Amino acid sequence: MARTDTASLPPTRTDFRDRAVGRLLRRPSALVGLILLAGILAMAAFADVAFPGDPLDMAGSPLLRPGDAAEFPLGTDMMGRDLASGIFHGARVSLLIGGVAALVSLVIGIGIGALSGYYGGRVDRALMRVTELFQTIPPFLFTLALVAILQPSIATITTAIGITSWSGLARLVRAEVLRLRNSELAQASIILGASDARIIFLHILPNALAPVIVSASILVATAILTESSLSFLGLGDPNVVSWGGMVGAGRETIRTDPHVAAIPGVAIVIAVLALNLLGDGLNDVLNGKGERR
Amino acid sequence: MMGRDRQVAGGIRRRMVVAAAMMMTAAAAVGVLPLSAGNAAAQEARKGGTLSIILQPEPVTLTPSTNMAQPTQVVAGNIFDGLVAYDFDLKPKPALAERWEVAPDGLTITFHLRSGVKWHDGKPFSAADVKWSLENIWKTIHPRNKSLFENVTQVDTPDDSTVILRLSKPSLPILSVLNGVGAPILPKHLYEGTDILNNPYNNKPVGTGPFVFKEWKRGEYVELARNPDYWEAGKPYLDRLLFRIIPDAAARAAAIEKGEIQYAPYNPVPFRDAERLSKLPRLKVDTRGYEWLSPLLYLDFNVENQYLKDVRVRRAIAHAIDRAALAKIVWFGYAKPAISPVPSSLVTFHNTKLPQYPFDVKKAEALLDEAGFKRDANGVRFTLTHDFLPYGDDYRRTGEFLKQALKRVGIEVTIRSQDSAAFIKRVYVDRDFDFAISYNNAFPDPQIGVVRAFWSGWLGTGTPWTNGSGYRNARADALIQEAGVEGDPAKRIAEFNEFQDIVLGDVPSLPLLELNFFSVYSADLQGIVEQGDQVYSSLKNARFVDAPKAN
Amino acid sequence: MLTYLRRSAAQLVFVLLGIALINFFLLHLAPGDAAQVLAGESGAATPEYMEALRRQFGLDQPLYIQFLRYLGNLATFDLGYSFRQSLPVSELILQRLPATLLLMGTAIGFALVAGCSLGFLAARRAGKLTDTVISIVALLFYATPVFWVGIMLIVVFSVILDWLPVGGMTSVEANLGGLALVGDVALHLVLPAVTLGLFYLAIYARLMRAAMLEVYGQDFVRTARAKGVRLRRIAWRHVLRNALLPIVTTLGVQLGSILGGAVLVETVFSWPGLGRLAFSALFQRDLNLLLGILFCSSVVVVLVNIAVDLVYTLLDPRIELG
Amino acid sequence: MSDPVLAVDGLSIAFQTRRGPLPAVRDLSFSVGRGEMLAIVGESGCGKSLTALALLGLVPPPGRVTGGTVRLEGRDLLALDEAALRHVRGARISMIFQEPMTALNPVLTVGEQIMEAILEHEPVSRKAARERTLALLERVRIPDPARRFAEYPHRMSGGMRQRVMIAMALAGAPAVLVADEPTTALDVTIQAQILSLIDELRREQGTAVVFITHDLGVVSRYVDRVLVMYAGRKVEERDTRDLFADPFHPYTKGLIAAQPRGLAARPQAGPGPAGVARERLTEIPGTVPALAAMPPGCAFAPRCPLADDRCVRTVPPPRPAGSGLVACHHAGESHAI
Repeated sequence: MARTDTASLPPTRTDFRDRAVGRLLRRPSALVGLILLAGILAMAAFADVAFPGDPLDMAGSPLLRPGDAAEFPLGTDMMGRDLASGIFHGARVSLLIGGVAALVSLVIGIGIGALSGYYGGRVDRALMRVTELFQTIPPFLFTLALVAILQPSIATITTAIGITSWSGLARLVRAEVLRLRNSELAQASIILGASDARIIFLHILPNALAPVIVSASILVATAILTESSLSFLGLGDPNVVSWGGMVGAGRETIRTDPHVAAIPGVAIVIAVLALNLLGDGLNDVLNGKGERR
Repeated sequence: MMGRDRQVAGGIRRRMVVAAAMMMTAAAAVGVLPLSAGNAAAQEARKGGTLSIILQPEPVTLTPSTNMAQPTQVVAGNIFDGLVAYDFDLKPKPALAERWEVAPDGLTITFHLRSGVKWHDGKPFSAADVKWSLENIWKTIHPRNKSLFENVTQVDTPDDSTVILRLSKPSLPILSVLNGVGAPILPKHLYEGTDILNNPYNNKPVGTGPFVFKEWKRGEYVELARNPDYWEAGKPYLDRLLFRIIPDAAARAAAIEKGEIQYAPYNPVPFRDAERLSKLPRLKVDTRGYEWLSPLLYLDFNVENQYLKDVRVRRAIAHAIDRAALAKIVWFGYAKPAISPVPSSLVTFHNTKLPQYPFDVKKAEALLDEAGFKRDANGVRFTLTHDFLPYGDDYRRTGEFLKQALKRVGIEVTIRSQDSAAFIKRVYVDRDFDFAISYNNAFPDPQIGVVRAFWSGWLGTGTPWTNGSGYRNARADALIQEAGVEGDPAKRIAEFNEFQDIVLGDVPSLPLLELNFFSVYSADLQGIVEQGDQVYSSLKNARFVDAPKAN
Repeated sequence: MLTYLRRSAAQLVFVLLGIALINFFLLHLAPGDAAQVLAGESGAATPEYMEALRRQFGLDQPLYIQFLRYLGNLATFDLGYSFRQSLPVSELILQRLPATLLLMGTAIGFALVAGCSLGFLAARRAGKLTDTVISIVALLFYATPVFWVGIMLIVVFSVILDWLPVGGMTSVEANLGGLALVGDVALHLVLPAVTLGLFYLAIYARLMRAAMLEVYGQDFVRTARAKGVRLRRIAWRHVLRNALLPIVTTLGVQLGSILGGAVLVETVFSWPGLGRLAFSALFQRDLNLLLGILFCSSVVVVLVNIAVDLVYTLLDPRIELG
Repeated sequence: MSDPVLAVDGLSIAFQTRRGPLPAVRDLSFSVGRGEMLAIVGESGCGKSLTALALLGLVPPPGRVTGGTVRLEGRDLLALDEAALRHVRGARISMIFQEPMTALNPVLTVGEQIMEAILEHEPVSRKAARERTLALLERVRIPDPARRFAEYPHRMSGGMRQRVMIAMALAGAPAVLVADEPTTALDVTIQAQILSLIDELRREQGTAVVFITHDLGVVSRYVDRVLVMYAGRKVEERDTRDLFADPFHPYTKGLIAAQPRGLAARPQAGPGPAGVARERLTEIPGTVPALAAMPPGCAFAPRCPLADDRCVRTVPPPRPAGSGLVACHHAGESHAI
């Protein structure tokens, strides 16, 4: 596209040669997101060191408030379980649920989007119909149904969230692939007789990565939120500690001992916030929006 | 804050007084002496007013003929009268039946019905309705009564107010289930010859009770109005009952706290909130009114499981569970440790001289070692999967408590969570489980609610809340059969004592706790809890106490 | 236009068939059936009683016959009968639909108006304090679980401040009518609609801000400035209208998810809507009812998407239906 | 030349960056008289478009005017605040852009967009504004103005849209029209039509025109004077005829040499949008230096065949030469080449 030279001239070319990472680190919001996320990851990594032992263990007297007892800095829940230990161990499970669910979504979404965009025609129409179908059924209701039918466990919850949240991504990938399929690079490969898979994986998908990475961060965040909603409705996995599960367990005492639900709730908010801040930052950087102020 | 609440409540009450006055004007036409609103206010307890009640979950139907679920019964108890009602000692007292006699051989039971009672549609109530209900409901589709009434061979109605039951063998427990929901009497003229399960009146019931069905707005409320022709003069006091459906526990607590709801039976809020609400001067928390139910929480072991088939393992688990701590921590004291499958509230049948399993971790470990299940390198003897009754967080937490308790003796427990349909299928139909929590109402006679968990006759039928453990014991089966048709009360007690001794020795099913349900109600209500089957009975005695006020 | 409608109809039929298929078989995979649930809730049952229930529910038929029968009914716009509730499914849904539409409509309306306003404001003050505050608040709303927001709003506005009712849709005990009833419903609507709306408000605010900034960077804004148009007028006339386009698209896509969110909000606020009905139908294995609700919600989603397309053509003259 | 309508003096524009300002336009001075048409020519990145935007006070951030004055009819525009500036834009000075598709709002009819330019400046009724808009459309030779009035931009061809842009720019009868590569995106035939339309309008109305382009050939037939920019500085400014006949600056020479047909306005040079592919001067080796890597001396030195020590060390000051100015240490000797 032709542009006036002012548009092409701005500093992107002359000033900010740095790599995307550098640019990312220079945005305050993305930096905050990264730091928060790093903190959560560290909590997950060092849970066993910081809080050895089973976080489900009824370690103290029930419903201690934060500060009541030195060995339970964040207090205990109805069953006398250590909330601080739960938060650390829960970071693992929540991130795992978020990450794996996002991964499932990514695999399905990218697969369907890529096939649809690359082959077009009947394949596209069929796959897009399926995508529409998944967009039409209320996703949360669908997730609920799947979890209820498969019975709640960490595996089924994760899978169900993944299965029901790929439709937006598929559309996004499809649009990118449509755009890139007509690019010179892809066309050249087609002429050179490269296999479809090779073209898709080597030439098209890597170039469509930017929006996918951004969506992935949001998908992780949404999965964590969805898990907490499922737990609220009583569909959590009782064998592991997740933040959502902790909020769910604390909702009965929300009036009397709000900290039991509030502390994991805050953890969820922070995690979701961090992922979104990071996603925003990635979005700006990867889409080459430069500094917008 | 408080002042504001009082004012709001006052506002509502003012409206109710006006409504009451209008109601009484209407009542004047049918011969009730109208009282002026001013006079009414001067009385200590007054007539009129709307009582908002929590109903949770939403009932399936409003007729208690086929559905024994709590919400149905809570509403239906106000619409249908029983032949009798039960006092706090579970002794029957007159209702539709003014008197009754049981022949010494137990083979004839005669009921003398109250005369002049009318159905809500104006048709007279008579012995024919009782006979029809017994033959078409109690003996057939009623989920609980079938075995109690199966020996009734004939029902005679010599006149409109006499019903005579003739039995081939005695069935003493009959006298324990004759209230409005235990043995519901439906209007023959509306049901005869119809498909009872699909009769439209199931959802707009017509009874003889103190309140008349008005409207069921699904997802919102069920509304009942005062029955002006009720046989007990002057009752009910209230003009209207509004059963409101509020699915979220926190919202229920808030509604009760605010005074939007004045009566909430059946554990309407989490225990912790009950504790909090009980400290508010405007509210009362009451565990009376559930005596007729006698709910028991128990643990069913699948006796076909490779570990649990060994009675030593079952006993070890029994010793590993601190039931007092369970009652205190998980059930917030709204329960007490159970020592027998027959709850202590069934005073006549409850046996205290039974094998006991006090909390004793060492003994549990010793029993497990003895059974040959030693701890491995990780300290684990074996792994079991636990299914908890999916009726809310209390049961889930009970499961979590068991998990931690058994971990201490080297049994690793995985908790499996599922919805109630899946639970019932898994435990009672597929029997694909290791051990599961469940609860049953015992009712005043073990025959009704207790023996079903042990009788081998239920095996293979896939019937919920029956023999979940897969227990078979010929002697226990024989005792159950004998007690069912025993006409001599003393002999029955002996039979049940032996039965308790056997099943507690074998522990196919471990009694955990006797649960105490609670109700929350506004302190300015009187007559809310008057009898032992109150929650399944009517609110004909309930009334607001007027604190005289300037407005 | 005609082709468009025909295509929409085809899409609708496909979607409905898909939903029927997926859900019917999925739900039959679920362990336990309605008779067991009902028997379980009854606290007692006999095999004869359960057999009677199954016969009544049609559960004694082979699966494919149940499915064909269901499809046959659908073709005649018969959603079937909820044996559990002893009412036709269509009647149950019609009872609840207005409440859900009212809740969803208000929530979306609130989210759209407030979200777009905030996004608009943030974009016009991009980089300033207002923008930062709006962006942070939006992110917080976005990141906070809906049910948590709901419970907190109840605690603050109903219990502590006593301004609004705890839940439900009307003050039944007050016997209101006419205008008073409308006002009463409106009062009951505030908290659930705000709760449901806040999440979407956050989305729209963020989207609106991004879209506005995107449009601000476009050439025609520079043209408008070059011809001396006032900044305020540029914002309202040139930028806003173009920035609304992605919002409208998102709205159509999100409709389904809003109904899902309604499950939580309706539960917390005892709102007598479809979301809660679907939730309980799921656990009661009331398949006819659940299928019926999913059906209706899909129809609503497809219909609203048609409406969205129409709005889109009004907003963007470049798009033509066809 | 009488009093100039537009006089730019010492204009400097810089990009504000984290590492300090990066000058993009330095010390630029020129003026245009009534009815005169001046072309500012240079390669992409030389600062010409930035200059054009600066004339209307529209330099986009992070760019900022760092010095100089822009006097329009005697008033310094750079000293005006946004509100005052707004009254000038579109009324006394207006602008047309390169890309007529994106420069028009897709969701408003062309009529509305032109009317807006009138209504924003004059207290006239919508009816009067509409009539004037129709007249303007007629004026820029859009057939069937009444129908086109209600048309959306996407329904029009590129040439038609550019006519709309011109009509919009002329709505306020401005003293100065800034045209930023108005023909670059158009077919060659359409290019000529648009050019002659602009030429005709300035003759009829006496509007001064500043014509920004990278393509010398396009303008040679119409413009009175040419200003050549390189790396943010004016390197030569001459009457058109003189410039083409005898370019002084080596860069100008390169530009002229790059024209396929030498002096004359290019005749039909093949189909398709011209310009983009030709924007880089292949005749002159090398590229425009980056702003951050500007050499201390003559910016053109690295590419200049004549460059010597002096060129590398000091910036050549502009000095009078022929009908204008040139900024080259070797300007005197250049004839020798």
